[in-house]
Amino acid sequence: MEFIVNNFNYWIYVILMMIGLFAMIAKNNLIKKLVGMTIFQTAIILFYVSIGVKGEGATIPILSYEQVHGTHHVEEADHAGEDDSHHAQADLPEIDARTITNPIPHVLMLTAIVVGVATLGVALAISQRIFHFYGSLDEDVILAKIQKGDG
Amino acid sequence: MEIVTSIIPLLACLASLLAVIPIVVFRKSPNLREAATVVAGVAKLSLVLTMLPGILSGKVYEFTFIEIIEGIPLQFRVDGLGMLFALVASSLWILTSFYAVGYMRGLKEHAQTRFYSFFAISLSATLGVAFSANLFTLYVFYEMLSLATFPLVTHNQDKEARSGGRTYLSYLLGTSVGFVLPAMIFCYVKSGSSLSFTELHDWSGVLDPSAALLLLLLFVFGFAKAGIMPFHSWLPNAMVAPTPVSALLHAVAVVKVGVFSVIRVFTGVLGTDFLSTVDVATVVSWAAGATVIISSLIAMTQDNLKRLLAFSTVGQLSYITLGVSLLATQAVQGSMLHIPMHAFGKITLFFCAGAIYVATGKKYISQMRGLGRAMPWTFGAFAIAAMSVIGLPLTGGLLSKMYMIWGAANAQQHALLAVYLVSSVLNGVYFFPIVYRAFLGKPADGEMHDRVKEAPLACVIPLVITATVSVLLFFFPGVFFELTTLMISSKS
Amino acid sequence: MAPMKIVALITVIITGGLLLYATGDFPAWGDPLSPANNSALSRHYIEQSRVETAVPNLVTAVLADYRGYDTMFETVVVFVAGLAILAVLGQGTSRERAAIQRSAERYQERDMINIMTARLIVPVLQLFSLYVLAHGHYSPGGGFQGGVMFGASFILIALAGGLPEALSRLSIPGALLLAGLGVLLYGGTGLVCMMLGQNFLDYHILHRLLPATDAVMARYHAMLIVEIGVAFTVTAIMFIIYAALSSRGRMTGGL
Amino acid sequence: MVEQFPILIELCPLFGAILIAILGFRMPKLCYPITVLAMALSCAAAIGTFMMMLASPSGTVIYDLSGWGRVNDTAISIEYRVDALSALMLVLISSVAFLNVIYSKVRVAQETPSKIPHFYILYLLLVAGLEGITITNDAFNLYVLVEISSLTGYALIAIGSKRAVISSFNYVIMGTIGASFFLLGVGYLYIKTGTLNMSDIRSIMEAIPDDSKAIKVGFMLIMIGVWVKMAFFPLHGWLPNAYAYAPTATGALMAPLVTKVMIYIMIRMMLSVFGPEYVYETLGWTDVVVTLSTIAIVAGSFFALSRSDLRKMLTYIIVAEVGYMVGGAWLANSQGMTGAIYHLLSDALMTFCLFMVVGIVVSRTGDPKLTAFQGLYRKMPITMVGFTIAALSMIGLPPTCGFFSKWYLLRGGIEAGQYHYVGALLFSSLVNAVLFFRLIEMAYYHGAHAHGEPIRDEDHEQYRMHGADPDSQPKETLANAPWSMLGPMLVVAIGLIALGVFNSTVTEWIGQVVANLNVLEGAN
Amino acid sequence: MIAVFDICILIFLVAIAIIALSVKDLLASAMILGIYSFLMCLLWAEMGAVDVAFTEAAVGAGVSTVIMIATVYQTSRKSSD
Repeated sequence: MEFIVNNFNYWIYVILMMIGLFAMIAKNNLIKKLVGMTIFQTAIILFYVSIGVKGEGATIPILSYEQVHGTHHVEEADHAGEDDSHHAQADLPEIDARTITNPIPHVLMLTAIVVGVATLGVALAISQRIFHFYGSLDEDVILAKIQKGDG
Repeated sequence: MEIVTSIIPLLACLASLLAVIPIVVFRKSPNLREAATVVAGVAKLSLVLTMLPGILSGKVYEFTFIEIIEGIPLQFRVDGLGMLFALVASSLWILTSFYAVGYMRGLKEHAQTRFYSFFAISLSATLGVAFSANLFTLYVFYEMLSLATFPLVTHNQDKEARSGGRTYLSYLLGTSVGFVLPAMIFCYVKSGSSLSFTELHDWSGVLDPSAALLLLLLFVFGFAKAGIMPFHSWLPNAMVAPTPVSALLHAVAVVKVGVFSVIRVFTGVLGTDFLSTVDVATVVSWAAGATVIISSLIAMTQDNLKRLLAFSTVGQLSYITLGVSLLATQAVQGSMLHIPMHAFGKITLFFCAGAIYVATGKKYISQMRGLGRAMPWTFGAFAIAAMSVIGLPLTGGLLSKMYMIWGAANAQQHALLAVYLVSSVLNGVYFFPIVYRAFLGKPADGEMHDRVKEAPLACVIPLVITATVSVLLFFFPGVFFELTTLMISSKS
Repeated sequence: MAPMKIVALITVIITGGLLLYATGDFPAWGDPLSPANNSALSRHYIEQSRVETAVPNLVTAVLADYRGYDTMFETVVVFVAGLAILAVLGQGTSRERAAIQRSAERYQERDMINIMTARLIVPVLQLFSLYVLAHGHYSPGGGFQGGVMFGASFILIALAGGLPEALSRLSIPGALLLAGLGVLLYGGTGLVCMMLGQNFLDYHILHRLLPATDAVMARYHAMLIVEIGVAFTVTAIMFIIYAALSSRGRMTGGL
Repeated sequence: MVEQFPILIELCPLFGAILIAILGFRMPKLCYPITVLAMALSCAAAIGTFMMMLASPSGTVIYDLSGWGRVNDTAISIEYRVDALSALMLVLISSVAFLNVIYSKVRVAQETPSKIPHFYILYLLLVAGLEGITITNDAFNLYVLVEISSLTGYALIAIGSKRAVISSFNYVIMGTIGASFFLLGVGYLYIKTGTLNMSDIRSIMEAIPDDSKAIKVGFMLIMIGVWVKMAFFPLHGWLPNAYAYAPTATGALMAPLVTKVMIYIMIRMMLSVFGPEYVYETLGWTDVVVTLSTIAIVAGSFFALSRSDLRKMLTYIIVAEVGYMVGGAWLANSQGMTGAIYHLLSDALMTFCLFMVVGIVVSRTGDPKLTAFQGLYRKMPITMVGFTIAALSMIGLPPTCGFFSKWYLLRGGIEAGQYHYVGALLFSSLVNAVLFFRLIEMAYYHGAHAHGEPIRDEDHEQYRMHGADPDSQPKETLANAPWSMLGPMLVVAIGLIALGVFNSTVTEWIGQVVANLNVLEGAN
Repeated sequence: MIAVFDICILIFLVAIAIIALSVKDLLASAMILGIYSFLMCLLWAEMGAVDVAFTEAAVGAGVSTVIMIATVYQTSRKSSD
């Protein structure tokens, strides 16, 4: 069980990614290729998110009010000024990095999701254009038309 | 050996390149344009001549532009062999210029400006090769020459010219890029970043015999301008060019650049001493020997005069390669001497072929029966030049051939010695019938040579001069002889 | 297309095998002491960002400040996507336009229920998206999520009332302007930092411009500014993407 | 302001794009001047950065975004790092992009009249992406920038003809696979090192045992990713159609730069992230990759031979040239790497020049086939001068830069004993010779009067030299292209020769980058 | 416990991915992809990646699905495979 839990995420991400990759290469329909592409990209995101997980005791990467501002009042902290920021640090409660999920993969994956949807949008636009020109989204049909047209 | 840093080699090389500017500027007035060519030729020859006394007294002129790759400068260095070649090329350019004027005007050729421009560029490249101080510089000018002569070869622009040009370029570029370039880099890597002719040739311990053989073959076949079979067929194909081009480039500049490079490889790059220790040069000797015999045999079957001359050239070039590959001192000296001797002889023959074409429009030997009586000067010169090429007494050709035979005997290569002798006979077999028929034969049915006159003076005078020089070289080979001796002695 | 399938299968098997082979070398899933989780970088973000930026949501802090440059390009990616789609689909010829007009007619009769529901949902959605945007420092969310939701509200209008209905509220040129302004807001914030003599996107110097802030709070507020920029762009581009794709670039009809 | 040069390279095109987005749709006339200005400034900033790099004692310039700097020797925000390699690439990219804007003004107005603002915005952002790739020192930022350049690239290709759209779709699929593999590879590095800064990855990796499977697979993924994106031979399928059918300006920008930038990423990853010891010794793949590149060169050359479409032919040459550079980089010696980097520069310029020439020819003759070149020497002499120089460089004849890059690559190949690679290089040079001399001959002689034609009048000849043939197409279509097209082309053609003549200076700069390779060789 | 939940979702994800790729109706495929995204988002939220999950819900399940359906409407619903 331990072994499975430790690696299951990584196995599944590989499987999902391969499903997506297979669809991207082998599927005939352009939209299906894009469905595969989406699965492919989310699989990578799953991989990244899995990197940042820290066991069951860890919380989400958002600190509590006390952790940020200490036990002081907000006004005091705000008026502390530039030089006192180190001073304020002393009053802050200790944070155990092990209890907070690693934020870096999350940040990266936010960007990756955006890139994914951007790519998907552009690809969909291109496939609409292809449909407009060739009247089909099936690669076979399109290739046949190209061959006929270009001799 | 005293080294003089001097800009003269550069100027000599540039003289013809700069001449392109006035040639193009004066494209509308043929007289000025051709005057520019001649002036540049004279300037070039005199620049070369100014270095001659120095060279003879044992000096070496050097000029370095920039270091182009680590350890390899673009550098000129004039030594005996370079001087010899430069002297031949630049003096013949002047004569060819006159001849070209006569020829081109006689035939009312098109695109003459292009012709003269590229002609001048070719000469620069030739001198560049002659003066190169290292293999890299030589390679650069070698390629420049291939490219600059391409428009000349394809001058006629018809289908034949284009296919000839295609063969020409594919053979020359293919071999130089495919063989010489890797061989050169191999040398560079193995020698520890140097390609200079004076620094290389200490190869013992670096190259084993098989590597040396491979390198040697890459170089010898890579410099396809030397025309060793099977990389010779560009030469007959290039005969589609106008005759002045054939004359200068394919009897003098281009092919001699080929053998010059081969001599450089033997003497400057791999070194005769090293080669004699590994005993691989005989492979080249046999290839050259075979080329000599085969080309002579092919020449006998030719009816087109220029093609015949082309195959004769292939054979004569292989003499030089054969001579240098024997590695014996006399043979090497003989092959160096053969450069000017053959140059003067062969250019005369081409001039004659051109003169015949200008005067009568005939290209084939079978049409030339009895023509000698109508054109005595031309065919007289032809006879003398043929003698020189065969190597008969009273012509310069005898001297160089004698040295090569002497070398072959010294090197105990009796079979190769036989090659020289047999081929001389063959040369005689294909040249004499031409002369004989021209003077004594009867014109073929219905052909009349009554109205035939000599070609324009601009054509005839140069060929008479070159024929005379061929004879004079027998009596006064002094300068050339000294230059080659200089090379031999500096080596040993 | 059987050969393609075989090629794909072989590729997939080899790649999958490689990846599975490498998983054996990974630290255990959820290990807080794995190199990635216990790196100096990660610890710095978790422990120091509260001091350096005063933003509780670590993801926002890293996204908008430490890796703010990445996020600017993320915004640019969105911007590029919108423009790319417009460029690819382009303006149709008049004949195409007529054809789509005919096929679009069947969408003309809108369902009353849809429209009324949309009218109810849209304000709530927009308000919530503003909350998501503004509260991104303290809770999940931020410019990107808020922007998507705001864009979605326009998409909802288009779905319910037809694309022209939505376009009358946010035209394509207007949306492009908004998108440009969004990137400008982000890049401009960075540029202002540069003009004040610091490196690009080094927000702390902005305390000279923002009243009543110190270096830390300048970062805090600047992050909000750039998040608003992100939201502008994302709102506009999400709507553009939908508008272009649902009408094949003709901006008429709609689903 | 001086130390802000690195970021200005990036910001000029970015803000140019924003400006066009805000103003350009209302005033399309402004698009072109804004783009030219942005590119010129970017180019100036790139040169400034180059100067900074030269002046800096360590040979590198670090620019820290967000101003966090390093804490405990860990980069906590994204940073720029400019060394000789990236500085050269930056100058190359920005100057090619700048010249291409000028060159393509006429063509953009002809080919995509309704999409001028779109075109220029995407163009600027593509350039920004490419420049960012070469300057950033953050592996994930690199991915984002790769995606920016890809997305803009997809769109710029897809606004072309009918065929361009379908090839663009293939490009999307292949590009996404490539970029995702790269991202995954970065993830594998991250999981083992916990950082994304490339210099930090390198220093942390030194402590990781060499036989780490994750690192090995991560390296493999990154390599496959960039190989897909650079069209390394078996993965090249998307490239020829995409570049051949793209609009002229797009082709002229993307063909020289995009594959080269991907090769830059490969070299950067090999040298700066994984380190030569790891790549060449621990992995021991050099023989395999060099063999692959040999195949790529030979195959690319064969395909190029069989094409009758001009741009198709050039695109297959690009495929072969990618083989040159991958092979050179994997020869595992400093000569090969120097050759690869030098070829990166020279090949970019050669390809650029050729694509510009082909763009001019196709736009003037309207014929995309090789036959378009027939008789062009008389009709478009200036264009043909540029073409000849670029062709000579492609073949590799001195003194053009193509010769010297081949020189270094061959030297590296011989030193490494990879003779099949040497053979492939020579073979490809010969194929290029055949390809280009076929064109030169066609351009030079076709339609020319052969020897023996009645016209021998000298004056007539002059007329023919400079004017159009009376019996050929009408003069106005075949007159020389406008100077806005010819000028940039000539500049690049001169650049080809200049780069060749000053090759030792350039390789001296590159020397710093490959210095650690020398150390490696010394250790052996 | 949470690990079991995790494993269930993961297995479910694989199944849904395969279904999304095998249905011949593209509209259905797009919808199923939306479900896939939602499951993914659930999984990420469970893993502590709340921001990523939020984004995926808004983008992957929302906008992506909508634009995919829009494209299916604009082109053709049938797929040969």
